[in-house]
Amino acid sequence: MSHAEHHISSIKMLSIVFGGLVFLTVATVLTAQLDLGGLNVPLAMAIAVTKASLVVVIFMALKWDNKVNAVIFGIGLLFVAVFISFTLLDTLFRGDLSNTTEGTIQDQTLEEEALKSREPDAAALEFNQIPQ
Amino acid sequence: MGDKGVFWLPDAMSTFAGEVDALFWFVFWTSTVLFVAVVAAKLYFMFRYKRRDETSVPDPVHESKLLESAWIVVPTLLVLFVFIWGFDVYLRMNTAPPDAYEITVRGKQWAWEFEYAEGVTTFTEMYVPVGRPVKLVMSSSDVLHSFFVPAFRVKQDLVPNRYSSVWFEATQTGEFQIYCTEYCGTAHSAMLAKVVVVSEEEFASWITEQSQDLPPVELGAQLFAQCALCHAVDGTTKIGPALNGIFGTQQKLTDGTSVLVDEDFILESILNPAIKVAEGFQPIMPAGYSGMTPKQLDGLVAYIKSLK
Amino acid sequence: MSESASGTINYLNHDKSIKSWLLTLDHKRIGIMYLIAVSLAFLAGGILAILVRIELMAPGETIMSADAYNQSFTLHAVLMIFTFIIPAVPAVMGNFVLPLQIGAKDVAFPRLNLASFYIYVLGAVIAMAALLVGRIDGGWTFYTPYSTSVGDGILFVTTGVFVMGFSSILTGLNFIVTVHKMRAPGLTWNRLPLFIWSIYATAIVQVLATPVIGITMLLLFLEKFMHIGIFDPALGGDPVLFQHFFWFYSHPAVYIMILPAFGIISDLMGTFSRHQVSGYKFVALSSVAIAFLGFLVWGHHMFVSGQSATSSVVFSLITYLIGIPTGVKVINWVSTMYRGSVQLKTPMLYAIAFLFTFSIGGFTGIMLGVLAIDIHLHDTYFVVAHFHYVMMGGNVIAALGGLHYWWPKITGKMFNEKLGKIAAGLVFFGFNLTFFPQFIMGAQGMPRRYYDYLPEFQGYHLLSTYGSWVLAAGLFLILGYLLASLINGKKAGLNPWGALTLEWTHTTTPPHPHNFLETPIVTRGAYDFHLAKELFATGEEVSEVVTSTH
Amino acid sequence: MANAHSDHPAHLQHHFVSSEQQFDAAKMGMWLFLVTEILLFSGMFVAYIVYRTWHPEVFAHSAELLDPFMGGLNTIVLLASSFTVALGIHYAQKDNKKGLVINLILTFLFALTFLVVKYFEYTAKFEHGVFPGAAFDPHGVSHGVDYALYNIPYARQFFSIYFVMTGIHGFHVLVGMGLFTWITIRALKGEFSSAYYTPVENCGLYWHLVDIIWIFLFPLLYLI
Repeated sequence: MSHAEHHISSIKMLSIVFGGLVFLTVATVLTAQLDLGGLNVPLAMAIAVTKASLVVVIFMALKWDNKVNAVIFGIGLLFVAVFISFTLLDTLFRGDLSNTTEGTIQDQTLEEEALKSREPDAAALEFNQIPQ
Repeated sequence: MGDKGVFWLPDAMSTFAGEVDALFWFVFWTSTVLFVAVVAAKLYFMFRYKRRDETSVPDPVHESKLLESAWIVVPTLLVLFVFIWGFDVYLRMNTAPPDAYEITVRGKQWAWEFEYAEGVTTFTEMYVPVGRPVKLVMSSSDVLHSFFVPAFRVKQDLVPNRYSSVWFEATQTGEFQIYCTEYCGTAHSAMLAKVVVVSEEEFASWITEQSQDLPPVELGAQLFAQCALCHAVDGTTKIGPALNGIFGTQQKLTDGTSVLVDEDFILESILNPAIKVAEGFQPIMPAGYSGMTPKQLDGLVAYIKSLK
Repeated sequence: MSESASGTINYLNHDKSIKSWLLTLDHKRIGIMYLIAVSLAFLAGGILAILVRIELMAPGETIMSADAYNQSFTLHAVLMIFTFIIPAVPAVMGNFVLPLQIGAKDVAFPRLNLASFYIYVLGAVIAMAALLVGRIDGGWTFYTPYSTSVGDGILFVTTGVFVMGFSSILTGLNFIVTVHKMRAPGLTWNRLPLFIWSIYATAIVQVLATPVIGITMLLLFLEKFMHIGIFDPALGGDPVLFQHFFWFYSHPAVYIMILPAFGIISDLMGTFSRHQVSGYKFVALSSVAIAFLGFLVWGHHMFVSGQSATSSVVFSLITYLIGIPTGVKVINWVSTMYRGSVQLKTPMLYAIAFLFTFSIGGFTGIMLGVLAIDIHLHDTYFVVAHFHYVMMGGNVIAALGGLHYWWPKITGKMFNEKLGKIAAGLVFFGFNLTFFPQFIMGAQGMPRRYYDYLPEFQGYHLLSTYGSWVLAAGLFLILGYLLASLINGKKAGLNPWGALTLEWTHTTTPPHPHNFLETPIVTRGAYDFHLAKELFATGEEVSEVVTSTH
Repeated sequence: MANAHSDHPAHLQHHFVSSEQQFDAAKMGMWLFLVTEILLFSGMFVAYIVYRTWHPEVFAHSAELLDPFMGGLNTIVLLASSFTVALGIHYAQKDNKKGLVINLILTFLFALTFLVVKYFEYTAKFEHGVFPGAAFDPHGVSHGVDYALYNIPYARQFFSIYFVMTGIHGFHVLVGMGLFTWITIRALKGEFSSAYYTPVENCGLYWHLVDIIWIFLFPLLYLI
């Protein structure tokens, strides 16, 4: 029955990966202090994905594991992606037709108040008027 | 009524109701034809290939690739056609014309409130002019509700803290049923109202007549329409206690104490219904009525006071 | 192998102590314990359904108050969905049949299997405890903010659903591993019985979707008791987001409910037509495809909720992608009978009834998927009828077929065939009488979850209530003759239906505690009747346990 | 492993044909379980992403209240625990009982450290009224930070998500500590060897996943 010996990761390799993970953690904390404009979020996520991949591939030994397990893990991630992206299809496009408004009533009130405090005369926003 | 309708769908009373119906009937008849075909084939095979010889072991049938693909391709084309058609109608149903007459609709447990730009508010009846697009800007003051007029084929959820809207253009005058179709509590099924479709002239005169100032008791009587679901004025017990003749009496409460029914108590019961609950009743009255203006509250108190 | 032992020792009689049942690791006994628990849940949910139908015989108060009605329909739904339909076929028949059909001695993790039974019982008890606390209305969908504003009963129901979710996950996980790792030699994926394929697809959905109802229930719970503001609009939360969370599980969950039914129907069609199931590969793989696509369409429950039109359009389009493989499945089941040798025993009657009711459920599903039509039909009785045609007309009718089919193997006794046919007729007639009128009144505008209604709908409601009585009569008749068969039923043969799957050809009736006396070696597909002509050569019932298929 | 079947080792359950089959089945079961864990957390990630896309500035502002140093420290603590678990499995495969036990104990201690740091983070927030839910009412000044500045609309959502996410994660850490206690006792009894170390392997997989979740929580909540 037995076809292959179980893979044994060497201490050296595990140590190198651990070192890399610590390095990436320090890197993500430091880069987050810089103002990179729109790049901060993608960079932090890229580092997180790299770290997670190292843990999955080496520490969890998925590289040497049965392929089925990799497929299972991949399917799990795929469905997280489905959950996120399909929900965003709604929340990012809320109010794209006139049957719903984009913002909440609370947001509109806040906006009105902000306008009023800045320029009392400009606050003639009708209650019924829904900003599109 | 006018919306009893024929078999299956009620009569179409809005401009796009006919389009929805055409689509409905197309899918309905296509489905019926396919369904009858499947059932007929099933019944035929059942009897034609009935086991007559216990030893018979039929050989597998070689599947025809052409037939298999036809089963996939034809329905795919059919549903794509239906999808595009449905999408087209949906877009128009959800895009109100810019010149539509606007009415603000508020849903609350368990009443509808229709507020017109002219400062008029109604509760059990929504008047709209015929042949003119009407857009309802809706929100809920407590939980989810859903505004549904079968005759117009419109439906839209009312979400608290958010405006949603429907629009329609009525094609005939008459009265049509409004339902709440999102479950909203004890009296969900009683959260009904009517759309009254009238001619442009009638609508104009109705709105002028309504916008005059009313004496407090009459204003209260009008507002009471939204209370009448739970509170009777003829002594019968509904979801809540009857309100006639209670002014000035002592009311027993669930905590064993009793309280004098005066203006303050009535007002408190409207604003904070859960604090003092009449004996024998559940504390289910919603707090959603606290949003009324002081003038409206005064009117309501005056009306309840006047009930004998 | 000693032949003498095989006839006497079986999983039912080898140890009769109560402890040996309650602590059993045997998948067959666990299956039976599930059968009893699930039947009780069905009975409880059914009684509530009857009460709801009686209340609706006339407008206004008939037998109960609005609050009692609202709680009845809510509890009816919660019990039927979470404690009955979801575990019914996978946990009862999956448990009993799956290891037998793949030639395994047990599921991969027997202890986990027993644990998941007790977790299920615990969850069901917690959910029912809500009855004592009261005020659990709002329907099984728990939409916020209503659900967070009503009484504490919701605490028990959400906790119960949360707990039962673990049971469902563990069962699914167990089955996936079992199918992957425990198949008998020679049982390739192309030879698997279609019941296994469908249970496998179901298990995938159970594992992927159920955790999300867990987190949803947890958040709902925190929303109610800590006001965390994720779903409650009064605090800046978004109730529509709750609906996304809820339907991400609950739409795939309807595939947890219907996919196993597909498997049963495939087995019944093949066996009773004594014919290769038409389009085997398509039927097998489409179950898995439907399971995956089932995750991409949840938003079709939300066309009028206020979600963006963009997402409505995408969800509507993908909904059709599921309709097509499902439709082709129906055609394949029908064409399995073509040039077959059809025997109309009770289980097959249920399969035939299924084709009728499920097709109606499917076609009306297409209607509800059309954006413009759904706006009119949404939240009306049309949806109620569609749902019951798929769930009851699909799952329950198929489950009854499966129960009759495997009853001789499970108990070793035959039921009364004549009563079986009468009951099948009653169930079919009663079911259609109950739910078909609901399509019409729904299309006319009768909203769902209504305690009171306008008098013009009374005729339909009356028909529906009468139908529910016929349906109940049929179900009680089944209960009666099945119980009677335990006492005075004819002893069942090894393979009374002449099936080719391993539970019929390689085990005794009832099966041995370890299922197989020697590991079966499989050399043909589950429906390759033409390769097994020798089994049927005498025209007698197949009565010998085969030790290898050639 | 090859001759495991013939001499039928004690750990082999009757319904499996071989140790190999049992090991593969257990491991596959574990991976499936990990997928359910990922899906469980995905709900919180969805809530986070939705509210972040709606109110990016509120989330960026609220995140300032969290201390990236503490979060970073905890990240390294968890990474170290992942490392020791991997080492533990390495030693189990090499039949080195001592190495296995030491690494399991180290893992347990790292997990404990993580929770202690978390405890200090939580209490520092609670002191200033930063609670999940209804009690949310940031006030007071400490270390030059005026908490009242964070009492803005939708900050409640950020902190609710923060507490629920880290709370569920912390619960998983707690469960992990229980598992490692159990595994350490079994290891001390000498139950594991290169021929049978499935529970160590599976607990390790679970622990790595807890680590991975944190790898994502850290930048999402503390940094961006």
